[in-house]
Order: sequence, then structure tokens, then C-alpha cells
Amino acid sequence: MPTVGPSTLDFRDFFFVAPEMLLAVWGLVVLLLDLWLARRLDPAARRLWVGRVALAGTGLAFAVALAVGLVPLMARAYPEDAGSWLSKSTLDYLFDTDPSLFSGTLAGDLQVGAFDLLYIVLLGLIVGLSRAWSFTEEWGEFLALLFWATVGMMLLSAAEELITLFVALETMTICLYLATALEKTRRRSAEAGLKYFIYGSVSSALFLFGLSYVYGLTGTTHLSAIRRLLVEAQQSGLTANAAGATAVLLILAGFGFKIAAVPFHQWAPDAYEGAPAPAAAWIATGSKIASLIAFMKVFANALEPWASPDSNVLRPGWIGIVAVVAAVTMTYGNLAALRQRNFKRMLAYSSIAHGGYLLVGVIAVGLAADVSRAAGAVLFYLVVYAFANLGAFAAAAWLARDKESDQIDDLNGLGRKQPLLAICITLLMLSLIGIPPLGGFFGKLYVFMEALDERTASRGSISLVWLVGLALLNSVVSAFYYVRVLRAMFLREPAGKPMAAADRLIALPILLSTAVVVGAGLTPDLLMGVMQAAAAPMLTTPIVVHKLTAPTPVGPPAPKKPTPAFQYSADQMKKMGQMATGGAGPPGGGGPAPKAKAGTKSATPKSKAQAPASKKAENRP
Amino acid sequence: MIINNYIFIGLLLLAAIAFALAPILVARLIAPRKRSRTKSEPYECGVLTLGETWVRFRIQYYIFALMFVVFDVETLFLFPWAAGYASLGLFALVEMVVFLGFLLLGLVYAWAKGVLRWV
Amino acid sequence: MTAFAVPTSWIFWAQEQAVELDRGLAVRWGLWLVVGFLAVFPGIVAYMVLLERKAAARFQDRIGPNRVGPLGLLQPIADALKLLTKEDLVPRGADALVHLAAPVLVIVSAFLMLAVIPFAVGMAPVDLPSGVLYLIAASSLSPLGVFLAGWSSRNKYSLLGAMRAVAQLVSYEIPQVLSVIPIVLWGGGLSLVAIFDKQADYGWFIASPPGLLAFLILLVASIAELNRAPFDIPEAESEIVAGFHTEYSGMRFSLFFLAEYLSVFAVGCLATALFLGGGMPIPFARFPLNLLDGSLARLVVVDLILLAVFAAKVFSFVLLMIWIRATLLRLRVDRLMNFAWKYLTPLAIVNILVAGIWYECVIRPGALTLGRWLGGTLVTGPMVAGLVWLAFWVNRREWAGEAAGPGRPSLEGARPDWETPGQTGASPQRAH
Amino acid sequence: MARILFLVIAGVGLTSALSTVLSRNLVRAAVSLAGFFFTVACLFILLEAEFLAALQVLIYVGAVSILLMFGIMLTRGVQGTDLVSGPSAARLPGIVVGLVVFAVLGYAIFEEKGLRTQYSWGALDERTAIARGSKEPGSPLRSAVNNMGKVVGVELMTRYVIAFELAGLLLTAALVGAVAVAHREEDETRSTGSGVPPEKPEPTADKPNP
Amino acid sequence: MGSDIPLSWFLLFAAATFAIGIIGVITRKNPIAVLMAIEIMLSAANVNLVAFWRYGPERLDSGPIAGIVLAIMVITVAAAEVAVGIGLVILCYRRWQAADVDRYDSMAG
Repeated sequence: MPTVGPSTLDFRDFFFVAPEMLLAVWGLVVLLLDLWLARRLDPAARRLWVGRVALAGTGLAFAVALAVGLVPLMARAYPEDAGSWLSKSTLDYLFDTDPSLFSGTLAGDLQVGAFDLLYIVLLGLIVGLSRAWSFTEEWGEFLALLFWATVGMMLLSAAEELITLFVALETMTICLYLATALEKTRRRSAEAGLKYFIYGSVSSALFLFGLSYVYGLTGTTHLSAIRRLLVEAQQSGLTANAAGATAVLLILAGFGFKIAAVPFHQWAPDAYEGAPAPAAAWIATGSKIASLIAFMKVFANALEPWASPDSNVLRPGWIGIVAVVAAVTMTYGNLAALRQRNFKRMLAYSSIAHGGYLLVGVIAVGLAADVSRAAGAVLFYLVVYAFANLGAFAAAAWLARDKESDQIDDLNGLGRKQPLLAICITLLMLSLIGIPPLGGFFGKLYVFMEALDERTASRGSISLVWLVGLALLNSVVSAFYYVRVLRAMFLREPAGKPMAAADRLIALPILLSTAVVVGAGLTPDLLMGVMQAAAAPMLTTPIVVHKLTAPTPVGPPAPKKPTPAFQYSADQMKKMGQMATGGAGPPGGGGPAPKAKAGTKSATPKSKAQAPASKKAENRP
Repeated sequence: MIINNYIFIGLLLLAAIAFALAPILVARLIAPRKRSRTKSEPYECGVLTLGETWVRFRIQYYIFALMFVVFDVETLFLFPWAAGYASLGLFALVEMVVFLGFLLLGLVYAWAKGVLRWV
Repeated sequence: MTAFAVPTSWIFWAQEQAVELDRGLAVRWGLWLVVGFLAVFPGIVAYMVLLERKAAARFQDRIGPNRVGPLGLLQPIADALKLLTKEDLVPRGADALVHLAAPVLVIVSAFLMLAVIPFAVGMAPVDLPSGVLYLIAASSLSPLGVFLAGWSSRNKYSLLGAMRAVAQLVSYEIPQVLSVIPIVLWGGGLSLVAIFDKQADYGWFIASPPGLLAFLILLVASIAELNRAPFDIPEAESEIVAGFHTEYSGMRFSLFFLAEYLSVFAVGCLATALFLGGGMPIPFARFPLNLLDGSLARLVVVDLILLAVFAAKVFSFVLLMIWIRATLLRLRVDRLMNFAWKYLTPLAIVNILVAGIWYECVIRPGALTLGRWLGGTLVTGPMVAGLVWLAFWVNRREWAGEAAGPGRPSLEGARPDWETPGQTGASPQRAH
Repeated sequence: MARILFLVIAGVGLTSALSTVLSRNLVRAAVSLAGFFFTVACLFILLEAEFLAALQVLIYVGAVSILLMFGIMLTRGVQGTDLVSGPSAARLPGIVVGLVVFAVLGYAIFEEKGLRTQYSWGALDERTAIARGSKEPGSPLRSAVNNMGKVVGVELMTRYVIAFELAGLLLTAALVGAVAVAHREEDETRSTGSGVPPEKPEPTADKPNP
Repeated sequence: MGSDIPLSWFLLFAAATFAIGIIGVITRKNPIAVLMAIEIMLSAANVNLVAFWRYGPERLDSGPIAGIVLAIMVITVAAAEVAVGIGLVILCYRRWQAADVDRYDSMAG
């Protein structure tokens, strides 16, 4: 019997989406405030005020994201006194460590909560950074587009279903196209925007065509359902499928563009250089994190049966192609970065190279026996990479503000003038290379260890040793262009216009990023533990169709955005129930995916460490 | 079947095209046809055409076309909502308030920005 | 899915939803196509032209055409013959194919709109499950035709006229579409026959505050969509030569003329079918429909009544259009565009939400009772009034005539809305 | 009979797509693009998705082609001829890549080992039949085909509500961003038209509105 | 009514249109022409989705109409993309006085 869509939805799911809703609404607030102030204040005062309101918005969103994260944890930790406060069904609802929201289209697990916080922190830093100097007149629009791009990123990394994933991807990229082109006083910003747009649209068309073939093969758009159908097909001995191969290639093209993997990277250098520094920072960090998480979800969760070589969809499975792309991306990124004079273009090629390293991590996830550890390693690497890149772009912004140019040589003599910030930038550069005491090293260490893990290698017939070797070689090569920045800062004499003192707005991102990078270096297992716990539920969210559950008012403090709590009269509920059966055809046939972890859904919360392992074993065929 | 209805629409389309072309063909037969250079000049109220017809237009044409596309796509979501509202509860109205709120504020933005003026 | 599928299927008007392409359906379609679309409707439209000229004359206290035939009744035929014998010019360098395709596209758009209107029980030419959306899609083809007409005649002024005409058509198509949405909401579906049945149960949709506002928005937007009366900037005589059909002469020009009147008729049918309970004489009564008991004679009688009432409503709608054309002045171009985006579109959007509230008050609880209707009116009436007042209040500065706000340029120094090469803008001309 | 109809529509569609890609004059390319969108709408009707067909005509033929033509007018002037881009160097590789892609996709469609155990796409000749004319609510597919507007409305509001609200946000962002990008501040520094190709008259100075 | 149209015919039409779109994207230099080619590619994907919705088995994990909802989202995204694309092209045209991609070469390397 086909599963009938819920004729109504469970309003508590909006509780988990509160940060996104707040950011979307706050984007409008900033936009209209900027227009209102445009007639009253001169541009500089207007920029500071609107910037302050935007920062307040990110602070609020941080608080809401924290609340969304903590309320389920506290309910699980103290079920007794929470019980007095929340209704029984709400308690059950909150105990689900891997809730599938809106009938399977979104995930609400720890990974989504953790990365929502990460996006909001990064957004706060970038908004602070963009207050440093006036690079555009459309000030409110620029901030609003950054806010809406963040909403797109948060929903992209939480999407468990191809339709929501596609719309979130497009929201994010369209906001970033426009943010790139807003620096209208410079010609290259318009050119960067148009090139980014054309490449982006072509690759989203390829991506969509791949999605249509996946929909054709499996008939559904939910990632878990696709996985279940592919596993069924594989068990019935049917593996090789040319349509599956073309779908994999086309989807890889779409994601390849977002991660700036080699065949689709031409836009990255121009976009990073042309875009205003804060927009370039958000493209380099936020867009890459969200795209990579979605990449992992689609390839390591939905298309996982086609991953390993024995699936011979195309001889080595998608692992083979991604391995080749990773190798070429790494080497091209590093070699091209060697001859860059422009700081932002160098950062662009370095982010392409880091895209290559991350793809190695995704291969490890595809092949790994213990998926949560491998995925945790990739998430760890992403967090450290994001903060390191953000600090680097803050330095680029500082350069653009004071010296109106992006050349690396303009950093000359920074060591003498601003020793503290120069040291921080050095630490960031060293972390990007992967020098031991810093977070970057541990990121690469975990990822490459996962790739070399003997169980992974044995499971797939291709050994990843050559790939890890190439990655290490690339890390060494990358040292040369990062060091050039250090040489400019410390060994060169300051030339031309001296760099003005970096005020709080530019210093904060650099200092905070250095703190995170150094902290991740000193206590890697703390961050790795969190990331591994976050990664556990990431790849297994089942489809749960919420039947009409009595939406009694939710006990815990309603977050800033009041979720619409409706009281239904008894007969109205009966009528809707009757309409649900009548209106949308008989109740569904195939039934929602068997809950992968029926075991854990019990009144008493099991300890988290034990639950994922058992769940993972069930899923692995 | 659904397609039956649309066969009629197809026939109607052909009939409409025939209805439009028939008089033109008839006019071609019985109307006088005296070709001459001056008659086929583009009509310029008697003034000879100044330079090639090269003219660039102001930006408000693009902005009005853009507003039209965005609000036309908005109706794309309004029609299914309106059609299916009977079997949905009051929550559908709240969702539509949020959706229309966003787009209305987009219109307010364009209005306050001053781009809606046909200067 | 008409509620009155009459069992005897051989009746020409009988409506079988999904019938194989057999003889009955083929004959029915043939009748509709030949009699309906190629004879009756053009006849109605031809005599509408005459009606317009007569009525406009009456408003200006003169008689209007009465030379040809008794009381001028043969005037349309005379016009047709004259146009047939006029020379049909195509300017040099024009894109011949597109130049011909533009008027055809506009005519086709008007014809397609009539294919789905339920004139009476079972008398809808074809009942599409997504009828309203088909109507809106058909009416959205005409701006494309207008633009192609302007561009293909390779004439600077006609292109400029076409761009302005399309900008106006496009701006007024949004309120027109948005004002139809409350009807779909209350009709519970997109099929016009379902809407007809719903209006039989719940009374005419115009008899509700949001319905009334929606009807007025549709009326104003349709007048602008047809380039008539206060909104006929593109065809105004004093405007840029003759707008987008400068280079059209003879029969091609008359096609545009014919298409305009055909769309007036089509919009009249649309408004009657959606708002005025098409064919139902008394707003809240089911009068002719309760006579139906399946026998053919009853059906014919009921259909005749419905057709007569439908024709009367369309006739009054067209008269209203003619009346407006004869009395109102032409709006300045920026006032015209402002009116679309700053009055009609916001009103139409918020009206949809008020319509949702009306649905919850009146239609959701079940059958229509006076108490529910009054309750709905009391709830939504002040809302609608408040909305209209708010729309005018927000634009109050414009009414006061002075430049709106310090930062904005007043309209005196306005530029011509194009820059020809070499013109350094020395003499700022008045905006026209 | 349906097959003949399909072949006619597909033929017209492919020729108009080709003429969009190859024709020199941009406005004629836009006209054939509008024709292509209309043929795609007819294909949707053949697939009994007539709600989508009406939307396709309304949005693509009604709005997108008008916007494209305005875009052409705003950047090319009256003729709309593609003055600048002569026969581009990348013409041959482009056609080769296109043919390769078509060959790969063709093979993928007709490859006999379909994913679903019993048939692949190539062998699928009959569409899942929906009982004709019967009134009682049959399978969801039939209710989806018969009154698609209603079913899409219910699905959009319940299952895909996040995609729906996000689409609203996407439209607002596109509107706000495009207006911000296209809006010209009065005191904006005017870029001098350097390196303007000869066949155009001397660059017209961008006069900011007063 | 003649036998039904086989699914593969629709898929072939979509594949051919997709290929034409790719040819258009690669060979045309004018950004608006590239934009039109991208619209052709997106419409090809739409035809695919609706064909799979109609011919596919009634596998309903994602509701009876997932293909159509995705097609509607594609129409929305395509319209938003054209709106943004034309805006960017006009901005570039105003900045560069020429509207074709090869001439924009201010950023080298």
C-alpha cells in the first residue's frame, strides 16, 4: 500500500528549524532597516548601525540554535522532571536521537545542530568583517543575501531528500552569485559574478539531470529510500547499470562545481578574487562545508551500494572516479597556487587543493567499515579548514581595505608593525599546510589514517595507499606558497602605504580562528569525539511519516520565533483524519522505510556511544 | 482520458490560426499590391530615419520584467495551495502567510528602493 | 467532474468526462468548433464593435453609424469588406515571418481563453481539471505577441511602443492572476465547472467582501490588459506615432483590432463565470438547477435560461467597459505603472489571505447559512475596507503631488525614456 | 495515434531547440526558445501532467521569454543581432561533446539490465494504466493525474513544506539581489567605455537619472 | 488511441534536448544565448522527471507526486536563475560596454 502523505504535519518539527527561520526573517529586518536608514544617516553611520543589528541577529540565532540543541539533550538526560513538564508524546519525540523532520525531508540530529552553530559563528565573524570598510552601496542587500545564503547552507547540510536538497543548493548559490557581484565600484566584481553564475547554472543543470535519472531508477527522492532500493536491487544480483553510471557522473559534476574539484574549478580563482573579501570568505568556507556534507550524504548514504568496486556499476564504483578527481584536484590546486602573486587567488587555489584532500576523506567514508569514525574525521577536517580559511580571508580583507590591492608583496613588513596578528596569520598558514602541533595536521592525520585503515583497503579491491602518498606529497608542495606569505610578512621591508592598525572588526576573526586552530591542535580528541558523535546519525536518517499527533503545546520555552501551536477541536481532528484517508487515497502501500533502529526508540534513552554502533551494524548489508 | 480534452484544444488552436490567416490570404488575393520604395520605408512621421535603429533602453524595463517573473512564479505556488486548501487545515493558511509575507516584503523593498518609478 | 452528468449521453450538450473518441464526441466538437468558435463568437465580436461605436456615440450625444443597412446593422460587414480590400504592407527589412506571426499569436490567445468557459450546464466546450490555470496561461500569450509585433517591424518607434505596451501588460497581468486565486480557493479546485457548482451552493462569489475586492481588481486589471480606456497609452493617438502596430496596415491591423474585442468578450465571460455565478439568475438561490430531473426537456429549458442570463451578464460587463472607455481620461504613464505595483498588486496579495479567512468562516463549516455569511462579512468586511484605505494612505504623498520624499527626484526634470546616440540630453523633454 | 502526435511534437521541439542554439539573431533565438517551451508543454499534456503543462506555458512562454527579450533589447539595441560573437572557435568541440553526451545517454536508456529486477527503461512500453472514468478514489497515481492541482497543493503544504518555504525565500532573494545589482546610484562613478568594438558608434555616456 | 508512447521515446527526446543545450552552452559566446541554452537543459531534465513520474511504478516513499513537485521547483529555480542572470549580464554590459564572455579578461592567471 503506498504511503499516503500526511494530511497534516507535526508542528514540533518547526522547533528544530527555528534558527533557519530566524535568520531568514532577520535578513528581511536588516534589508528594510538599511533602506529606512538610507535616508536618515550618512553611509558610514548607516553601515555601522546595520552591521550592529546584523550582529545582534547572529547572536540571537546562536542562542536559538543552542536552545534547539540543548532542549532534547536535557530532556534525555533528566527524563523524570522533564516528564512533568512535557507531554508523553513530546518526550518520545525528543528522545529520538535521529529525528526525521517533515516526514523524512530533513534531519534534526546532532550533526545538523553542531553545524548550525558552526555556520552561525562563521556568519557572525564574516558580518563583523564586512563592517570593516564600505565596499558596496547596497549594504543592507549584501548582508541580507549573506543571511539567506546561510539559511540555504543550513538546510542543505540537513536535507535528507533530493527536492529539499536541490532547492537549498540553489538558494545558497544564487545568494552567493549576487553577493559576489555587489561590489559595483569595481569592474571585476561584475565579471566574477557573471562567470560564477554561468558555471553555476550549467553545473546545476547537469546535477538536476543526474537527479532525474536517480528518480527514474528508484522512483523516490528520499535518500534512505534510494539506499534501500539499491540494496534490494543489488541483492537480486543486478548491479551493472549504465543509467546508474551516468547519474553518478552527472551528480558528481554538480557537486564537483560546488567543491571546485578540477574539471569544474575554473570559476573559483576569478570568483574569489573578484568577489568582495567577506563574500569570497563565505564562498570558500560555508558553501564548501555545506556542499561537502551534502556530497557525503548523497554518495556515502544514498548511493553507497554503488560505492565499492564489487558493485561494478562502472568497474571501480564511484570510489574510483572520486579518487581520480581527488588526485588531480590536489595536484592542480597546489601547482597552480605556486605561481600566484595575488593573495586571494592563492587562497582560491589552496581551497581547491583542500577540496582534493577532503575528497580523499569522502572515499574513506564510502569504503569504511566504521562509517561514523570516517565521517567524523572529514567533519573534523572541515571545521579546522573553515576557521583557517576564514582567518586567511580576514587578512585578505585587511589588505584590501588598507592597500586597495590583493598582492602578497603588499603584506611586507607586517611582522614589525602588527606582530600579534602576523603571528596569528602564520599559525593559520601553518595549519593549512598541516604542521604537527596545529589542528590542520590532526585533520589530515585522521583523514589519511581512515583512508589507510586496513579494513577499508581490504573491503575495496583498490588500495588507497597511492592516493594518501600523493596527498602527503601535495602537502609538502603546498608549504612553498604558504611560506611565501610568511616571508613577505617577516623578512621584507614595509613598502608603500603602511597598513593601518587592524581595528576590532578585522582582528577578531583572525584571533578567533587562530584560537580554534590551536585549540583543535592541542586537544584533537575532544573535537574528534564531538565530530564522531555528530557523524554517527548523519548517514542513517530513516523516513518517518508523522501521523496526526495531538500537537499539545510544547513544554520547553518556545524559542524566539513562536512556533504556531494550534488547538484542534475534537471533531475537527476527526474530520481531518477522515479526510486524510478519503482525501489523499488509501493509506500508503510500501510503508515507510522500516525504522532502521527500532531498537533504540525506547522510553529509557540508551547511552549514545552504544546506540550508533548497533545501528551501523544493522545497516551494513 | 485527459488527452481527449486537449485534442479539442489542439483543434481549436488550428481553427484559430486558420481564422487569423484566412482573411490575410483573401486580402492578398483581392487587395491592390503596388510595391514602391517609399511605401516600404519604416514609418517615421515623414522624417527620414536618423542613423540605424540603434537605441538603448533604460533599466526600468528590466526591473518591471523581473518583478513580473518573480510574482508570476509566486502564483505558481498559490494555485496548488488554493486548489488543495479544502483538504488542508488552518496551518496551510499560516504557511501561505509566511510565503506571501516574504514576497510582499520583497515588493516593499523594491518600492522603498525607488525602482518602481517609471521616470 | 460535473455534478450533473445527464445519463442520456447522445444529447449533444451532454458532458462525458472521459469518452473514447467516438461519434458523439466528434460531432460535439465539430459543432463547437464550426458553429461556436468560427461563426457565433466572431459574429458577437463584430457586433460588439458596432455596439461600442453606437454606445460611445450615444455618450457624446450623437447617433453613431446608421448609414449601412437599417440602423447601421450591416456596418460590421461593411468594415470587414473595406479591410479586406486594403493593401497589406510589410516594411523593408522587417522579419516577414515574425511580422505575420505576431497578430496570429494575439488572436490565438484570445480564442483559447473561450475554450473552457461553462456557458450553461454541460455547455462548457471542454471541462479541464485545471481550467482556471489554462485560462491564465492562454491570456499570458498576448504580451509575447505584442512584443514580436513591435520588434519585427524594424521601426524604432514601434519597438519603443511595444516595449512600453508589454511593460504595461506585464504589470497588470499580476493583479489579474492574483485576483483569480480567491475564486480557486473557494471553488475547491481549478475546474471552472466545479467553481460553477460551488457558486450554485454558496452564492455568487462576488457577494463577499474579499470577492468584491477581487472582482474590482480583476475589472481594472483586465481593462489595462486589453489596452482600453484609461490605460491605452500604447495605442494613444498622441503617443509615439501609433505604438506597436505602426507598421501594420490592412487586414493585419484589423486582426489586432479584432483580437482586442475578442479578448473583451473572453474577459467578460471569465468574470461572469468566476464571479457572477455564470448563468445563475439569483445570487443565493439554486433556481434553475433544482428543476433538473434528468429529462431532456428540462435540461433544454434550464440551459436556455442559463444561457440567457449568462448573455445578459456578459452584455452588461461589456457595456460597463464601454461606459468606462467613454468617460475616463487617460492616465499618465508613470501614474499607470504606479497604480499597478503600488495599489493593485499589494491589495490582491493581502486579499488572498482575507479570502482564506472568509473560507474558514463561511465555507469550511459546511452549508451556507445566513448566520455564517453575515459572520464572514462582519469579519472580512472591515478588513477589506481597511486594506483599501491603507493602500491609498500609504501612497498619500503621491496624491499630494509634491516630490515624494527629499531624496527622490521630482518628475519635472524627467528624462526621455530612451537615449538616442549623440543626444547629450541637452534639452530635458517632458516625460510622455 | 498518440505515437504520431508525439513524433510531430518532438520534431518541432528539436528543430526549435536547434534553431535557438544556432541562429545568429538573438531575438529569433528567443522566439524559437518560446516555441520549444510550448512543445515541452505539449509533451507534458501527452504525459497527462496538464497542470504542469499550463504552468510551463504560463511561466516560461509568458514570463521567461519576455524577460530574455528585454534582456536582449537592453544589451543589444534594436536589431538584436548577435553583433559581437562571430563563429566562435569552440563550435566544433561543442558539437562533438554534445554528440558524445547524447550517445552515452542513449546507451544508458536502452541498456537492457534495468535496476528494477523485471524491466529497464527501454522495455517499458505501457504506462501504468489508470482506470478510466471510474469515480471512486483509486490509486494515488490516478488521483494525482485527475486532479493534480489539489494533490500537489496537499503535498507542497505537508510533505515538502520546507522546500516550499525555501522556494519563497529563493524568489525574494532573487528579487532583492537582482534589483540591487541592476540599480544605479545617482553618484556612481561612470566607467569609461574603453575598447568599444568599432562597429558601434561612439559610446553613449551613461547618463545617471537626475 | 494507438498503443501508448514508450517511455524510451520521451527519454530520448530529453537526452537530445540536453545534448543541444550542452552544444549551446559551449559554442555560444553571448551570455544571454548561454542562458537560453541552460534553460533548454533544465527543460530537458523536467521532461525526464515527468516521464519517470508517469511511467514509474507506484513506489510512494516520497508521495504520489514527487516528480511533479521537483519539476515545479525546477521551474521556480530556472525563472529565478534567468532573472538573476539577465541582471548580471546587464551589469557586466554596462561595466564593459560589450556583452560577450571572452572580452571579460580583467583577471588573468
